[in-house]
Amino acid sequence: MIARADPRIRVVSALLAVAAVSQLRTLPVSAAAFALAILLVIIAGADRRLWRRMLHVEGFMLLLFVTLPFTMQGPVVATLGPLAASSTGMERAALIALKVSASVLTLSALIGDIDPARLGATLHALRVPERFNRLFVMTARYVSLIRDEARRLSESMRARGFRPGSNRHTWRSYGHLVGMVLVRALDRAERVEEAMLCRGYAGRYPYAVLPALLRRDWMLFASVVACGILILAMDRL
Amino acid sequence: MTALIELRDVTIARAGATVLSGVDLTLERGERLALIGPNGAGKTTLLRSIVGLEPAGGGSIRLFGEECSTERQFRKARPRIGFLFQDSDDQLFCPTVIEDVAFGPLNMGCTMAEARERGIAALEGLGIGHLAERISHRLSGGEKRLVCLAGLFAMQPDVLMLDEPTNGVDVDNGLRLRQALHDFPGAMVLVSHDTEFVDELATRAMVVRRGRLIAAEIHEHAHVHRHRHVHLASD
Amino acid sequence: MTALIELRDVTIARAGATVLSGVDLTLERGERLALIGPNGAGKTTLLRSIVGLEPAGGGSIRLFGEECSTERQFRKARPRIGFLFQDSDDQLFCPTVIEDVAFGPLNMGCTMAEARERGIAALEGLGIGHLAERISHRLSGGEKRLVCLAGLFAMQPDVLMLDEPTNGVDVDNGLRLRQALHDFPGAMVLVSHDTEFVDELATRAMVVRRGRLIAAEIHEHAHVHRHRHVHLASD
Amino acid sequence: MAHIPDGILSAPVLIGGGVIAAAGVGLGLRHLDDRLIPRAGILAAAIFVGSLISVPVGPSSVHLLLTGLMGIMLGVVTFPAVLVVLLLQTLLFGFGGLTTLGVNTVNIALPGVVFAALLGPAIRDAGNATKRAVLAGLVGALSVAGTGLLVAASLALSSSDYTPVASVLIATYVPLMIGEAFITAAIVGFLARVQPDALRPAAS
Ligand SMILES: Nc1ncnc2c1ncn2[C@@H]1O[C@H](COP(=O)(O)OP(=O)(O)OP(=O)(O)O)[C@@H](O)[C@H]1O
Ligand SMILES: Nc1ncnc2c1ncn2[C@@H]1O[C@H](COP(=O)(O)OP(=O)(O)OP(=O)(O)O)[C@@H](O)[C@H]1O
Ligand SMILES: [Mg+2]
Ligand SMILES: [Mg+2]
Repeated sequence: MIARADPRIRVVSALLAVAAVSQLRTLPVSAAAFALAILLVIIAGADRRLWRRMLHVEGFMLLLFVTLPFTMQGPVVATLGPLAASSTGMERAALIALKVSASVLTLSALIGDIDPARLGATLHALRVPERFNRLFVMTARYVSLIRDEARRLSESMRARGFRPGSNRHTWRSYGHLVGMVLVRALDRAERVEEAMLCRGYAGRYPYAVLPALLRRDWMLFASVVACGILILAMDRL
Repeated sequence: MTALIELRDVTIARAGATVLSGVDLTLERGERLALIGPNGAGKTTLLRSIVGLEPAGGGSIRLFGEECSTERQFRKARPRIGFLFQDSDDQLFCPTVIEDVAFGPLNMGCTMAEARERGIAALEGLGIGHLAERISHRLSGGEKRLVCLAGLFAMQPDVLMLDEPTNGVDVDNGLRLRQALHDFPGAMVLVSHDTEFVDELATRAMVVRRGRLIAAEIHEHAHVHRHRHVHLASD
Repeated sequence: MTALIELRDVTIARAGATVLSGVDLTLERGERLALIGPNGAGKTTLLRSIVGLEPAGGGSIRLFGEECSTERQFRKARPRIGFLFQDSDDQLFCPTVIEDVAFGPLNMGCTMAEARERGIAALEGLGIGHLAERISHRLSGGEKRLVCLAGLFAMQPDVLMLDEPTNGVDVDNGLRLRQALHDFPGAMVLVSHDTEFVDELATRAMVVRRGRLIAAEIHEHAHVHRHRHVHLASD
Repeated sequence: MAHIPDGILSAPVLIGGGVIAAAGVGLGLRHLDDRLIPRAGILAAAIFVGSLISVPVGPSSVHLLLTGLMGIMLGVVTFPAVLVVLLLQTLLFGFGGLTTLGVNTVNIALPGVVFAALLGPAIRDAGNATKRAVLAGLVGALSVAGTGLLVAASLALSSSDYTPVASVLIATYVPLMIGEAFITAAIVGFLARVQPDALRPAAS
């Protein structure tokens, strides 16, 4: 049902839902939000990759989870050598974990399966500034192409016996690799611009026209907004 | 009747070095002109300067009877010349195939509906209508080549300029491509290292060599070859 | 004496789809094995899995008598196998030619001075010593191909694996390349669509077709061809 | 390392970041005329790809940020380019970070733009390779340090509970500074030899 919804609605709903979650302050409501997010993922049809994404934590998030229990003041619940873990600190770490996970799940459920290369018309319809939108579309179009180029270059390095280590040869070689990727990217940029000129481009980028919104789309929007308002209200009362 | 493309005594330099000089070239309606020559001779450079991407240093370029020297003048002529680039990845810049194919017609002032219709027609003409909604950069090399060509056909150009159209195309897609080019009613300038392809399609040939463009002839005669051949052991 | 390369019942998948299965291949010292087959048959994939860039799904790969399955094991064998990629642009990444050619020897533990010396020697062996200080990115297609090959020769490998070595190479550079390969004392695996080149160089051939690797024979006999040829008008 | 997910920062920090980011992106877009969009977009894609490479530094390895380099090559267009890259990461990798897009854009782009504007002219005019390498390395290292400080500040401003974490966090940026300095120097050296034009901001 979500996969068939209008991409405009999905993007706006995701933004509102995540904004609401980010402002939660209490543990039980955050847990409820997390449960709602799981429900949403199930409705959307869970993707196996999603659970891997959940395990991906940024370095400093890990730092946050590890240090918060020991650095925040409060009743001590456990000691680890000279360190004392407070219950307030542990609650705070749990709160953050729930909110971050709920956000990641919500985003995955609502917009995780949209191909960035197809977002041009959607962002255009959402009145995103024209130049920014074209920059976005162009970048999305070329990321995979350039990634493949970079992959093949680094494979050629491996095939010639390269092994990375902490030394100048490695840093210089990686510098060459990224430098070559950039130089080739610049060449390509020039030729792409020429290809556009050759097909009569005169500064007006044509976007596909999106179909009108259906009742189904508005219902999705309304339910996401209602959930957002509900959890925020519960949180503050 | 005026020639479609007419170059008189054109000189072209790249990065300061003269690549071609004294180039005379005329393309008449219905002609299929092959340009052949070694690597780095300047074939691609010549095609680029015909559509004004590479400024000519001297001489005159007339497209469809009109003198072209400024970007403005070239811009008017470009939609009538479909230029297939040597590398397909440079030419497919829209996310989906149909958007890419409709890009030319849209620039020529078609409405979105008309442009899509012309795009679909061009794709179907090449037998690849089923690719319309695909993401363009996830196609195979041969499919990309055909989509680029469909993008040109959708503009309904008077002249096609093809820079190594058979590059990276496998047998099946190659057959479709040849058929489509055979059926194209307009004139054509063709760069290719694939002699069989050139022999089959071209009506006239010129050779780019040592900075010059020289007329060539296409003969037909029999040869006796003696060489080693690879056969499947089970043959 | 053990074989240089020995594949037993190897299966290779790419992006989930099986490309090759039940592959048996043995390369002995002094052999020049040609792999031929249509676009997308899996020739490049097979070469990549021999050096461990594409993990084999099943079967065993032995290089120089040692079983290879982990990245570590392949890493030890790679400097002894010079792999020429299908696209030269994917292989040249250092700013100047000499740096690129010296990259392999540097990885093998040579000092900078030794590596440069071996690089210069390899370039001169191919008759392109004059390119040493050029920016690698700005070479012509044929020159790039020869520089890539020099980068492999500088590692003094026991086996060369060449993926379409004559791609985009013009006549003059093609002659140098053939000569250098003729003179190379080690063994060779050769992928090419250029039948003349294969016929001239290979001692044995195999065909990749419909997911299988099949032995082939090389015959010699005469043919009569009839086709159209392009001649310079002045010839 | 510089990417703050949703659900951590307070509303004032989110809004403040959003406002500064909007100003920076707006400025960048004004410098980005039609002809420059392919160049900026494809460069942004290349830098995005470059930043996926993990470089060994001592016992650990770091992912590059390359924002100093972006500043040198793109000037103020770095703001929209970083925003595009973050948006793509959100969509492609599902790390989250939709509400923090503004803050993250500022944290990542601002130091690169500032240090490249200060040292860029000297890099382009540098007479010898060593001087150029040192300056480029400096831009790389300072941009990373700036990003580290801004990330720490975003956390500390959101809640005083985060202050201890924020100070530990800055220490974790040191290896990245080292790696980034060497790599930026190497890339700038490469570009100066192969394509010196590339060191001029896309918008000029
Ligand atoms: N971007 C460039 N900048 C400067 N010089 C260039 C550039 N591209 C090509 N050249 C030079 O211009 C000359 C002609 O190149 P061109 O690409 O037109 O050759 P070509 O005949 O198309 O060769 P090929 O068969 O390899 O495609 C070559 O000498 C080449 O070195
Ligand atoms: N990067 C890739 N990801 C997924 N599949 C791929 C990739 N590259 C190639 N393939 C698939 O693997 C198969 C074998 O490709 P391969 O490149 O080995 O063919 P090849 O015999 O070398 O063809 P060619 O003569 O065109 O070089 C093809 O069906 C192709 O679609
Ligand atoms: Mg060419
Ligand atoms: Mg291949």
